[in-house]
Formats: sequence, structure tokens, C-alpha cells
Amino acid sequence: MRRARRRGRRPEGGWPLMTVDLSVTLSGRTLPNPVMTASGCAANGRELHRFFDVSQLGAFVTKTVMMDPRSGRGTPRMAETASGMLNSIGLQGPGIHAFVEQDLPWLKSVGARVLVSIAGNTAGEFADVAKVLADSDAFDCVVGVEVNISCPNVANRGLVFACDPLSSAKVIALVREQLPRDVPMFAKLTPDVTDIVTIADAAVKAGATGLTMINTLLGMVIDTDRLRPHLGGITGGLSGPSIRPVAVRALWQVTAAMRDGRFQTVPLIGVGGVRSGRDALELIAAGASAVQVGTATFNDPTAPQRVLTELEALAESHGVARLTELVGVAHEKMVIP
Amino acid sequence: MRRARRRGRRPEGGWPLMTVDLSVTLSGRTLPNPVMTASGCAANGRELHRFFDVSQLGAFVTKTVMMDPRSGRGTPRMAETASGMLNSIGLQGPGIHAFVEQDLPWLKSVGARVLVSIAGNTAGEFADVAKVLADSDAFDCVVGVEVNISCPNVANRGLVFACDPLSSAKVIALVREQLPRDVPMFAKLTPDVTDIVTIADAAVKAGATGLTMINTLLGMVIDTDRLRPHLGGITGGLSGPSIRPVAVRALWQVTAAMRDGRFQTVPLIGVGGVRSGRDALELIAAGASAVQVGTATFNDPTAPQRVLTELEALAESHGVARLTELVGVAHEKMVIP
Amino acid sequence: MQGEVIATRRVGAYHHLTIVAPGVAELARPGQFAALAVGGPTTGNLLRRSFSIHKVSPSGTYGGTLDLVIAAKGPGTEWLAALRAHDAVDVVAPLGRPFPLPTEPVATVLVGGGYGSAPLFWLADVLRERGCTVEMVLGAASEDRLFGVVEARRAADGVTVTTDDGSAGHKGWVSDVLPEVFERTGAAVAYACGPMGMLQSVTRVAGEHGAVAQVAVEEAMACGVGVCMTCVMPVRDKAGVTKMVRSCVEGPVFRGDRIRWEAFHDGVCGVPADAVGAPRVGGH
Amino acid sequence: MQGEVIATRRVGAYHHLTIVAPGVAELARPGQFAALAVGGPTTGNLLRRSFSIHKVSPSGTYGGTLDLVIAAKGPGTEWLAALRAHDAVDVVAPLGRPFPLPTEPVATVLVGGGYGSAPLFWLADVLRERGCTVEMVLGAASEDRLFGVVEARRAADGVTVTTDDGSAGHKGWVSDVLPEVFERTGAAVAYACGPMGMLQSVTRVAGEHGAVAQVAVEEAMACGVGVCMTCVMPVRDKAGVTKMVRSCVEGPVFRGDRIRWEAFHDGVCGVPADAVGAPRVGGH
Ligand SMILES: Cc1cc2nc3c(=O)[nH]c(=O)nc-3n(C[C@H](O)[C@H](O)[C@H](O)COP(=O)(O)OP(=O)(O)OC[C@H]3O[C@@H](n4cnc5c(N)ncnc54)[C@H](O)[C@@H]3O)c2cc1C
Ligand SMILES: Cc1cc2nc3c(=O)[nH]c(=O)nc-3n(C[C@H](O)[C@H](O)[C@H](O)COP(=O)(O)OP(=O)(O)OC[C@H]3O[C@@H](n4cnc5c(N)ncnc54)[C@H](O)[C@@H]3O)c2cc1C
Ligand SMILES: Cc1cc2nc3c(=O)[nH]c(=O)nc-3n(C[C@H](O)[C@H](O)[C@H](O)COP(=O)(O)O)c2cc1C
Ligand SMILES: Cc1cc2nc3c(=O)[nH]c(=O)nc-3n(C[C@H](O)[C@H](O)[C@H](O)COP(=O)(O)O)c2cc1C
Ligand code: FES
Ligand code: FES
Repeated sequence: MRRARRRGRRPEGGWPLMTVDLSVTLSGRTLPNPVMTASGCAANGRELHRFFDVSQLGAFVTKTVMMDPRSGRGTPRMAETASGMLNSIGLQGPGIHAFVEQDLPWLKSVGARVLVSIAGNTAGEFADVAKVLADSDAFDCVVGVEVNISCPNVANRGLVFACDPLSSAKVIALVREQLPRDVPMFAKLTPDVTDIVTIADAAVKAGATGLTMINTLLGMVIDTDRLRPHLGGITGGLSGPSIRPVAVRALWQVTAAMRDGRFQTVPLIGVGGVRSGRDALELIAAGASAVQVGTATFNDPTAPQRVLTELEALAESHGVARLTELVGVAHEKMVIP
Repeated sequence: MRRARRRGRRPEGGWPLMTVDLSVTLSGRTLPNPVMTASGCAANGRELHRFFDVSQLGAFVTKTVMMDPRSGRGTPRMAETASGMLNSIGLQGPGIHAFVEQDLPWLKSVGARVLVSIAGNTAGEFADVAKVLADSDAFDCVVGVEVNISCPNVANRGLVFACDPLSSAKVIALVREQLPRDVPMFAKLTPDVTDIVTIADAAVKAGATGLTMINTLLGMVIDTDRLRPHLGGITGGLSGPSIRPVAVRALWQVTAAMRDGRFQTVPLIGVGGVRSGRDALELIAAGASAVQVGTATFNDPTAPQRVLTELEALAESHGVARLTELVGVAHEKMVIP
Repeated sequence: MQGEVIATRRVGAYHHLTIVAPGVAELARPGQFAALAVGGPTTGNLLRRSFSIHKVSPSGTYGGTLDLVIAAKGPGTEWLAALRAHDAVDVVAPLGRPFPLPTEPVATVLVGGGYGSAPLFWLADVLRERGCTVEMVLGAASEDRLFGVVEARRAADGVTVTTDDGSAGHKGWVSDVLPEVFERTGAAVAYACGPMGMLQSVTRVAGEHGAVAQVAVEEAMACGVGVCMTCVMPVRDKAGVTKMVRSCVEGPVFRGDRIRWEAFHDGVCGVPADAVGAPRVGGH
Repeated sequence: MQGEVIATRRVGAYHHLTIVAPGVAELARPGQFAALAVGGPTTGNLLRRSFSIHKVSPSGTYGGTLDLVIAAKGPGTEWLAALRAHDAVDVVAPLGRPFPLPTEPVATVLVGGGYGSAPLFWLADVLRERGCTVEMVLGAASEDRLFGVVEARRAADGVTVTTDDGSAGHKGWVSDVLPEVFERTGAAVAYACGPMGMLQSVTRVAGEHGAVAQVAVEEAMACGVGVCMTCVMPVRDKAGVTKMVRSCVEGPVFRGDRIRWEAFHDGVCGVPADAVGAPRVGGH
């Protein structure tokens, strides 16, 4: 199950070459395939590299980094839930300076294409982090910046930027100013809103060249032996296959709004509950151009690579020449009986 | 596993009588225990009565009924999801007149205490349904009305009443006028909002004597063979254990707001992913005075009764004399290390 | 109810399970089904899977047993197919309405598509006990997807086999051979179980020959016991009024001519405009 | 990696599993652990469960094997405990840092609480190969929760047993008997595995006797491979700076005197105010 099929060139004289073109262009950067890690679910690369070559992925998405080093929260930081988990890590990380000095150069050295996830306690801090990143030596391995405006773990007076269109737009606009014009910028949205299309609209109008959906859902688990919240942080983020229907719905709604011309069409990166190639295809058919694998990696450290292999086989079985033909395809295949 | 433990009086001379008082008073009506069916997951009683005596439950919650008979949607109406399911029934039902003539009298005849779930396409229709109900012969078996302002399946121009505080308040106020003053009225909320506390607040101020949380989450599944939405209704409601952490969080937030005095304290009915007594206790510890069992009934038709038995045993093991001592208990037991 | 698998064997493309399920055998009638929980205690698949009851033995060595024929196609059926003797399995049965039996000894035709033949052998025995003659038609995509051809020769007075690819019997569909069977046997009732397309054509051919078709349908079911409303289909009642009825409690056996076949299309089924409570234009 | 259970047996309150896992045995060292997926293909329990490696056999009849000792306490461990010979199980191993071994032949004390003794017998063998003397102290709540008392007599130069209820050995805690053991053996290193409270007291008593404690901790882990950041605890580095470090990759074995024990309280662990990046007052 976890032995990787050899990818890339097939043996000469071997089975027929039916390779699907898996490449995808996201806001001007072409990636060899659409499968990525999810921020916070793959650390910064070294750990997974023991299981598979992280440069094989379309992109490697780093753990959200903020300005200063952060310890994160106390423990317990996680609880298992039905087909998922709850986490409250609290954005533990080394800070952007250590990141650009140690983590990014390592990722570059192994040939990874990197989508760097950034955050801040204030809109200004987001911009400051972006600036340090843009000025760093290894920045040329960066294929985009993912602006995590949706992390529910940051106890920033309980507010989440992505719950409000104005705060979202402000962060995006400030970060945009710090990044070279050709650098793709994805706003990562939370599903915990009444109308995700409004937030998507605001982010795109403010300069996001793409959107990543979805971050975790705000959830909570109570320890029924101790009769108290299970997590040190009380609430946490719900992730895993259990939330996949919410991710598919969010991608569908935003894609439908873009197809209706409500705002400019930008590429979407789908994330939420992807465990198999079939799951990835579900997000793609709903409208995602690329797909991230998060919690499933905890179940199977080779999951991102396996999802890629399975996705390729599935695309082949659907007989398409290019995977991009499947992006949003479900919008065109509805049966109205 | 599914053989019911004999409840009620213990054999004379048998093991020590450590019975926990399970009764709970919801807005003036005392129920023998806090376990209920969930609307739409138990039809109107006859079907489950073949598996257990529905009058043993604290209350029986009926399928949401509207003014006229409704066919509901086409099929497929459901998709299985990881630890849950998606449904898009479309509020199929006989209409309130047939309901009060056939279903309610039957529930009364078996001695059930009934929480009647009602809905309407417009705020006015909610009130009309309430009026027919209040004027009906069997109304004395009704221990409350659950106003389903949150069903995401009603394709009423895509709007869900409970996504907006004003629409919610309007429905509640109109229904309130049609019901005798002493009849408890629960507003059933959707979790698909940015801030559920605001909606809860609006519903209580408009006259809801309690709240039921949560209805399903809006979700979607795509059939990856046919590359089209799996459900005839495209999107559907996500339910089952997968969403329990969202239900616990919603109950926690609203309970915390009431404890902080943000609005009047009313009883909460918890619903979302309850499959075992332990799950029920989780919702109770977060703040629910009563608990509904929904999707789990599809896995085990005796689930509501089993949950009650398991909950009783758990309450005993926690050494409480009355189950109500455990309502919201997790708010008092936090460890700040 | 907690059952126990006592035997499991492969039959062509299928898995044949025998389950000890005391109390079920006595109550069950041909055409009823069993709903099984899948995946064990840690499962993420909550919904029960439904299977026609193939046969029952009220008093075996182990107490009453129940036989099912399972095609492994998804996570639940794969889990069931992988069960071994002595594994526990949670069964709710018997469910649904059985095939209605003729009060007179008439000629009957039993038509099974793929594993749809599973409930028909038991039905054939019951019909022959009542003096009916039983002709069987078994169809499938290919030979390995036929179920019970040997058993059919024992249970029926005559057997016709068809496969789409011609790997066994006539090449083609059951509807190709059915007119001849009706003409030859003069059957008054057809009983059928299999894919919807096949049930529709059995209904049509039966109608053309003045016979009644009783068909056992297969609609996706979440509960199997009548509480979830997922398994509905548009069916006319005696008065000709179409309602979206639950196939788990009002079916799975319906009179074929009562089903609104035209509402089914490519895996979806709409609500006919004249059905009770159908969405109005611009309505719900 | 896909492993196969080849033997499973009950030992007191525990289940002892032998798993064929080629390649693991050669790499593993005492103190490392294995992370197992639970529940099979339909499971709703996604996170791996971690277990200390009890022992390894690089070249058994079946290829390399791995032994684990499992206390069934929740859905995952119950599923593992119910596995039978020839069942498949998905294993990632070896993980984490092993017990560091002394370069000189010194006297050592090995302390195990409950199933915490599982990795110690293998460690004892390795230590004795290096000329160390090994004294063992095994403690548990009650006799059935002791693991490996018989094996200890073979593996160690001396064994002391304690139980909370006095059902075997001394009534009391391991910390009650440890001072005497340190005094008698003059041990320079203590190795311990068991509940946090026990590890803390071993660290304290070792310190009081001028010995170093190497303790294998148990913190809830979601991935076991260093990518999720759930398994952290506050540990001082060589320079005395406290960081929240991952116990799966930087542990599970830590020097006891580096762990900030005071941060642990009643099942939760806070971030010490002087830890790197600790929340500021009014901050995150
Ligand atoms: C009355 C009845 C009798 C049946 N008899 C047999 C039989 O004798 N042998 C046999 O192999 N199969 C039979 N089926 C079909 C069988 O129930 C499905 O193949 C099975 O539920 C699929 O489960 P899965 O986990 O493999 O697939 P999945 O596609 O993963 O199932 C997902 C969900 O959809 C439901 N579902 C999917 N397909 C069907 C379907 N065709 N019918 C009902 N529910 C479905 C499942 O119950 C489950 O809830 C019968 C179905 C019905 C309704
Ligand atoms: C390095 C290490 C070595 C261990 N060695 C052993 C051993 O040899 N024998 C043994 O019986 N147990 C051992 N444990 C504990 C074992 O991992 C847990 O008992 C087990 O994960 C609980 O799973 P569950 O499904 O029964 O319980 P649940 O409470 O349902 O587990 C829920 C989640 O919490 C995690 N979790 C819960 N308790 C623990 C815990 N104590 N440690 C780590 N994760 C936990 C699980 O991995 C899972 O993700 C070890 C733990 C660690 C970290
Ligand atoms: C342990 C953990 C840590 C996470 N940390 C981050 C993070 O730092 N930044 C971020 O944008 N998302 C973070 N996420 C969210 C994931 O990137 C992803 O959006 C979410 O988990 C849904 O995908 P999944 O179901 O595949 O895990 C984290 C998720 C988990 C489970
Ligand atoms: C098939 C199905 C039908 C439902 N119908 C209704 C309904 O008519 N009215 C309503 O208020 N909620 C309805 N619900 C929502 C449930 O009452 C409940 O709020 C939700 O499913 C969460 O609980 P659960 O996880 O225990 O199922 C329905 C849920 C399901 C699964
Ligand atoms: S399957 Fe639930 S009502 Fe028929
Ligand atoms: S368990 Fe995931 S980082 Fe340690």
C-alpha cells in the first residue's frame, strides 16, 4: 500500500505511454503536478523527506511562520475525533528570520518548490513577515506565498481575520505591497463564516492571485472522564476526512461565483480531508486547480506522494490528456432530471 | 450491545439503588430524562416503536412539518461521508393537517412526550403551521415546539433563516404569538454562521424559551466516477459523529455567553454526532440540558434508548445524584496550567 | 442484533455468507432484506448496507441462519466480503415487504439480474409448494456475474440464461428472451430482482403479455427501517396518485406498473410534477 | 510499512504482539518506538498509536520481527489487542531516539512502571553486553499490571518489585525503594519508562544520588514522525534554554534533569514563561 509506484519516465518498450499531463499553472508559476502538503501538517520538509523525496510534489507548503519565534500552546494540543482530529498548536514556529536562514535554504537545496505560509498578529506583522521573506537569499525557490488569514488557533482576542471581509482585504493589500508583482499570493480562508464567497471576493479584490480553501473548522472536544475541555487551548481546529464535504462545498460555491462573473476568476487550492487520489479528484472536480494533503499525512507519512500516484491513475482512467481538464468539471455535468 | 438494560425499578434485594435522577425541566416542562430523537432521523414514531418504546425517551422529536404536503427532492438524497453522511431530503412530509390528524394522535396514544418540529417557506408560514398545531386535539402531548429556522435543504432562494439574526427573530416572534404562553419554544440553529452567539441572542430576545444546536453543516460530495454532484440537490446537510466537535463548540460558546450575562439564560438542547452515552455527556458538559440522537439511529435503530442507558451508567460513575449537576460542568473545571 | 458468520465462500464474482441470526429465519419471507452494519467498532462507515435474503434455515445446528450473496463494490461490501467464520456482524432483519404470493396455482416467471437472483430460489420453492410452475431467467454481464445457475435447475421447471457478452447462455439481455418465455409458459406473474433497467423491461414485457410484474428495487438506503427518507421513489398508489414512497418499508417489492419509470434517468430520479407535494414552479 | 501479526498472547493485563516487519529489526535500538495504524481500511480513527519496541529479532523464521506490549485502554489499543495471527497491521518503525548507552561499564538501574518495563529487558541485554551491571525495579498498580517480572530475573543482576496495592513485591511506589537501590548499587545512570509522575521521581532520586536519569516519556502523539507538533514538552537544551520540543523526534528519551517537570499538572502541561517564544502577557 505504501510502496511508491515509480513515477516519471516509463521503461522503454514497456507498457503504453498514456501519461496524463499533470502540470498546473498557478498565477503564472507552472508546477509539475497539483499535489502539495498542507501547512502545519508536514513541518518544513526534513521529516517527510525521510519517507519520500519532497521535490516530487507540485509544491511543498511550509508551516505558517510569524515574525518572532513562538512556543505555541501547552498540551494536550490534540484530540482524535471521528474521522478527524482537533488541534490547537498555537502556531509554534521558529520565526521568519530563522525560517529564511535554515528551513528555506534546505528546501531549496533538495529542489522543492515552496509555497510559504505566513501569518501575523496584526495586518502590519503579516506585511513585515512577507518583506523578510521576499528579501531572503533562497526566495527563488518560492512559487508563492500563502497568507494564512484564517487560523483559529491564534488567540488574538478571539478574532480571525478571514471572518471579516475588511480585515481580510487589509492583510492581503499590505502583504501584496511587500511581494514582487509576479509572486503568486494565495489567501487561505476559513469555512467558519456565513458566506465564504464574500470573503473570497474581498481577498481577490485586494490582490490575492488565488485562494486556498479550507482551513480547519472551529471545534471542541470535552474529556468525559475529567469533565473539562480536552485541549489546553479549549477550542481547536477540526481537520481530516470528516470535513471534506465542507471543503468541497466551499470550493464549489466560490467556483460557481467566479463562473457567474461575481469576481475575477483565480486559481483555487483545495484542502480538507484529502486522503486518497479519489478525494483529491473530488476537490478538483469542484473547482480546485491544486490539492493539499494535511491530516492524512499523520496516518500515512507517504500520503502526499501516494495521493499523487493515485490521482494520476484516476485521471488516466477518465481518459483525459491533461489533468486541468478535470478542474471544476462537476459544474458542467449536472443532471437535472 | 443492542440488548436494552432493564430500566426503572431494580429487583428487590438486588444491587444497591444508586439511581441518578435523570429528569430535566425544559422551560417549565419536566421530562423523565434528557434523551430525545432528532428531527428527521426518527420519522414520526411508528417505525422506531418496533425497536423500543418511544415513550421511554425524554421526548420524541418529529420530522419537521410544513404547511402543505411536500414530496421532498429527487434521489440520490444521501451520500455516506467519513463518520457521517450528507442528506438532501428536502423536508418531505405530509403537511401539518395530516400530521395533527394522524401522527400526533398516534404519538399521544403511546404516551410519548412530543417536541414538534415546524418550518415554513416564509415567516408567516411558520406561524400558520404553529397555529394549526396549537389548535389540534392531541396538542396536550406536546412538550414544546422546535422551530427549524436552519434547514439548509430548503431551496428558498438559497437563504437559511438562521443565517441572519433579523430573519430569525421575525420567525420566532411570529410563532410565539400563535403558541400558548406556557408552551416551550426552541429555535434550532445552524452552525454555518460566523457568530452563532449573535443568532442565539436574537432568537432568545424574540421569545425563544430555549435553543436546539446544531442542525447539519452545509456540505457537498462529488461522485468521482460520474464527475458530478452526488446529490440531486447538489449540496446537502452534513451530520453524524464527524460534526460532533462543531456541536460541542457551538454549545460551549452560547453557554459561555449566557454565563457571561450577554443574554438571558435558557436551556439548550444539544444535537450533533451523538452515538453513545459518552457523546451525550460531552454535549451536556458543554452546556446542553437535553440531547438528541440523529444519524446514529441509522446505524443502530435502538440508539436513542441505548444512549439513555449508557448516559445513566456514566452519570452514576461520576457519582452525581441528579444529571442536571453535569449540565455545563466543563465550564467550571478548566485547568489553567 | 448481533449475528455470527459461520460460513463464507466465493461464488463467481460474489461472496456467499451464512450468518447465525436467531429469530430472523422464522419471520423472514422471500423478497425481504437484511441491513448489516459494517466496519466493526472503529468504523467510519456508519450506514447499514442492505442485502436480499438469499435463504433462511430456521433450525440449523447453530440455531437459525440467514444466507446473503454479496458483491464487493465499495468499502462496506468489501469489509463484509473479507469476514471470516466466527466473526461478529450486526444484522437487522427481516425488513421490507416480501414478494406477494398468488392465491391460485399459476404459472410464474422469475427473473434475476446478477446477484438479483439471490432471493429467487427460495421464492421458487415457496411458489412450487403452492402448486405454481416456475420458469427462471437469469441474466448478467458475464458468466462470473451469474448467480445460482445450478441451483436454478433444481428450483425451477425451466431455466434460461443470458449474458451481455455471451460467455454463458444466450448473448444479450433478459428482455430479449422474455417474450418467448411468457408465450411458452403463459405466466400470469413475473417476479424480478436486479438493476432498475432490467426491472423496467420486465414490467414492460409482462404488461405486453397480460402479466403482473412484482419487482424488488434497489435504491440507496441509509437506515433500512423507514426513518431517514433517503430511499424514496415515485410510485402510484391504488388510486393512481403518485407519492415519493420509501422503498425500505413500502418496498422493496412493488408492482412494476405502479413505478414511475420515466422519472429515472442516468442514476438520478426526479419528482414527477404530478406527485403529491411536488415542487411548484419557482417553489421549493 | 505493511506488517503481519504472527503471534499474539495475553500477559497479565497486557497483550503481547509479535509482528513481522522486515527491515525494522536491524535498525532499531532500545528506547525507540513503533507507530501503528489502527482499525483497518474503514476506520474512523486516523491517528497512529505509539508503542515502545519490546524487542526485535532480525532473522526469525519469518524474517525480522518486532514485539510490542499493549495495554488496551481505548479504541485503537482495543483493536490492536483483538488482532489475530496473520492479520495485517501497518507499522512505521523504528522512530525516536534510543536510550543513550554509557561508554564505560558502569552500574545502572532500570525502572519500569506498568507496561513501561517493555523496552527495558532488551536495554538490559545491551547494557550487560557492554559490561554494565543492571539492577531492575518494576512497579505497577497491581500484580496483573506488572510486565516481565520473570524476564527481569533473567535480564538483570537484581530485581525489585513494587505494587501500589501490595499484591506483589513491596507495597508502595518505586520511589520508595529507589534510594536503597542507588545506595546499594552505586548506579551512575538510571533508565526509566513509565508514567510521568514516576519519571519525575526517578529523576529526583537519581539526582540525589549523583546519577543521571534517562527517561522515556509518553506524550499524546498524532503523527509520531515529527510533522504535527502535538507531542511537545518543555525541555532545557544544553545551554539551559527551554523550548517546546517534539517528544517523537527529539525524544522519547530525554535526560530527566532537562525536563521542566513543574509545567506538568493534572494531565496538562503549560508553557513555562521563560520558554523560547512563550506567550507574552496579553499576547498570543
Ligand atoms: C433492498 C436491497 C437489496 C440488496 N441486495 C443486495 C444483494 O443481495 N447483494 C448485493 O451485493 N447487494 C445488494 N444490494 C446493494 C447493496 O446494498 C450495496 O451494494 C451496498 O450497500 C454498497 O455498499 P458499499 O459500502 O460497498 O458501497 P458504497 O458505495 O460505499 O455505499 C455507500 C452508501 O450508499 C449505500 N448504497 C450504495 N449503493 C447502494 C445500492 N445499490 N443499494 C442500496 N444502498 C446503496 C450504502 O448502503 C451506503 O450507505 C441491495 C440493496 C438494496 C436496497
Ligand atoms: C513513545 C510512546 C511509547 C508508548 N509505549 C506504549 C507501550 O509500550 N504500551 C502501551 O500499551 N502503550 C504505550 N504508549 C501509549 C499508547 O500510545 C496509548 O495508550 C495509545 O495511543 C492509546 O490509544 P487508544 O486508541 O487506546 O486511546 P485513545 O485515548 O482513543 O487515543 C486517542 C488518541 O490519543 C493518542 N494517545 C492517547 N493516549 C496516549 C498516550 N498515552 N501516549 C501517546 N498517545 C496517546 C492516541 O495516539 C490517539 O491519537 C506509548 C506512547 C508513547 C508516546
Ligand atoms: C496539526 C495541524 C496544524 C496545522 N497548522 C496550520 C498552520 O500552521 N497554518 C495553516 O494555514 N493551516 C494549518 N493547519 C490546517 C491545514 O493546513 C489544513 O487547512 C486543514 O487541516 C484541512 O486539511 P486536512 O483535512 O487535509 O488536514 C493545520 C492543521 C493541523 C491538523
Ligand atoms: C436524513 C436527515 C434528515 C433530517 N431532517 C431534519 C429535519 O427535518 N428537521 C431538522 O430540524 N433537522 C433535520 N435533520 C438534522 C438533525 O435533526 C440533526 O440536527 C443533525 O443531523 C445533527 O445531528 P446528528 O449528527 O445526530 O444526526 C436531519 C438530519 C438527517 C441526517
Ligand atoms: S432507508 Fe431510511 S427510510 Fe428507507
Ligand atoms: S507526534 Fe507529530 S510531531 Fe511528534
